[in-house]
Amino acid sequence: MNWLLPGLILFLLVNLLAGLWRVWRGPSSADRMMSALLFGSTSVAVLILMAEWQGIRALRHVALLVVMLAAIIAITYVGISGARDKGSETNPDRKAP
Amino acid sequence: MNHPEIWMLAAAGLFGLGLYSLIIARHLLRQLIAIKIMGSAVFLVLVVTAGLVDGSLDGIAQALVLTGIVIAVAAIAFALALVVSLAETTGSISLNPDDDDGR
Amino acid sequence: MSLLLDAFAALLLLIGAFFYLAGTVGLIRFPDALSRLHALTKADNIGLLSICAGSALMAGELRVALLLLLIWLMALFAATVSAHLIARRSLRDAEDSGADAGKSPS
Amino acid sequence: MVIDVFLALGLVVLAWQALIGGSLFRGIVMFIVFGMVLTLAWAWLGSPDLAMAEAAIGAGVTGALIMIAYWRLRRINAVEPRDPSPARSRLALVIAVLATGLVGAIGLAAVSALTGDATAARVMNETLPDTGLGNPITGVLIVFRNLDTLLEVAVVLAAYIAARAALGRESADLPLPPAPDTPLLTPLVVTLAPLTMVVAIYLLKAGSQYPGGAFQASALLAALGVLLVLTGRVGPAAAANWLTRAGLVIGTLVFCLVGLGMLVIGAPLLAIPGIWAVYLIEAAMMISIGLTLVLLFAGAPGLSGKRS
Repeated sequence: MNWLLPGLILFLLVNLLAGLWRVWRGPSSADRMMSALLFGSTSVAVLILMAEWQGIRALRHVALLVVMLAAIIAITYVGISGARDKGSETNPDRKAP
Repeated sequence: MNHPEIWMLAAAGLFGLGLYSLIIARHLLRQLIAIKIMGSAVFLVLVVTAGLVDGSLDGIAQALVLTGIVIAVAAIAFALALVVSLAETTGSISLNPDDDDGR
Repeated sequence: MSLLLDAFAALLLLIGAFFYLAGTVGLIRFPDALSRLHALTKADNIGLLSICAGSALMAGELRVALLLLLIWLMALFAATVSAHLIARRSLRDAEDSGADAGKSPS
Repeated sequence: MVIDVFLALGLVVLAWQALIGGSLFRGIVMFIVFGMVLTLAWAWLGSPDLAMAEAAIGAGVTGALIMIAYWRLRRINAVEPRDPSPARSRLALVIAVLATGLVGAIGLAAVSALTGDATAARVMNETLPDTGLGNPITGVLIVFRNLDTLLEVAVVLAAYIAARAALGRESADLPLPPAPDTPLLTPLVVTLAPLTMVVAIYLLKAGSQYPGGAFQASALLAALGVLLVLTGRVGPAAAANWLTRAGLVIGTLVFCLVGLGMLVIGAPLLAIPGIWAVYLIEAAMMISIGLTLVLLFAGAPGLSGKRS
């Protein structure tokens, strides 16, 4: 059983970087924003498994922190990328419809 | 910590990448990201070095790096205010705009 | 009994990992942003539930289990709102740029 | 071993992606991802304190700050700089390779040279029980090297004052992106805000014995403030009211008062009289640092209840 936890951690990390390919590649900005979701779910699982493997309970608190931050980062992305290409062409003072 | 060499090499790589980008990048935001990454490399060296002596991580080094992380965000926030103010006044996001028009 | 419990926990962890794999495959292979979003959020959250359950069984403590439950609920909630916002943004971008829907200018 | 290599390599690849080539927006996204992987790296290296700070500040607040600056620069329509000439790149490459070699040599020399006992850490671990604290990091920050920590709170305050000075009077209110209009935001804020505060206070309280403390708690509060500003629950105000001003200085003030108060009763400067003083100072620091970071994000001197 000793290989199970590190094996799963490694597997999830590989998964994470594979998913990052999509963030890197795009093509739409929505794909880039998905990095927040990808990390929100995968790194939490990694942290939970690390807490189990290393016997550090506080890593579960880190996981809770990361979950709460994922929503904040996603909202930042959406707020900023939504207005990012409007500035030059249309009225910069455009309010959200 | 089992393999400090790996982290030292990664820190060296991060520092080199950051310095390279700091020199060649013109966009001030990119330069700020470069500085932040160089800082992270230094933090890595500090924490890993402090972890060498008795195997487990050293509270003094961790406290130092914790302070460093907060100072770094304050410095970045101030630098970003400077960048926005510079862009509002001069209309440029680079420290040497002459180079951009010259070529 | 303990062996059985451990085996069950390990099984849950493996199932969780499988769902993560499914989510990533969907993220890479699906043709458009909305279906990729769909694959990522749904599969990953089931995977996280399974991993939380397996980890709670391994720890065998009530407070750890409750903390993991809280983490999962927060993840579910955060993923719901984030996915909703990203999907709306994606649709609005597609409307704005007309025929070039989904193409990033960068 | 494999996980060490994977995380370290991932960091380098992400830094490369964040810094070189591609659009700036992608670079910023990659930088935020870099911060998240660094969080995992600290966790793997066995430091939950650093992982918490990195997640909240390194990835969360710094990422949001850079994003909002990017958005503001786009609105200003400033001239985007072009790529540099190859000649300069070659010189930069040589310098960067030299720097990489230097840092690598220092690191590897440290790995091969340093063995044995850490005197400072041993002395600290021996005296830590006297302070009533269980977490060595809080011990260093508040008891053993508290002059550093006091100066740090002052530096964060100075960053706010300097940013205000740099932005000047006329641009007192920097623009913010419109809040996303969706009915789901209200339940998110209503759930996340109280929970974040509870977790922040828990981290503050737990910080005396377990990983956590004022910095992690303030980082979490700052992230919550960023969320409130972005969703339009809290808006920038043209001037700071007395409550905001008090919040900005309370960390420095309480720390100084406790430190100087020790002189009055004949103890050394900045001696910490007991565990209650640690909690008092940490709570004040949490409020000050969190509030300052939110104000720096909003780019305004103060905050008002609702964005117009």
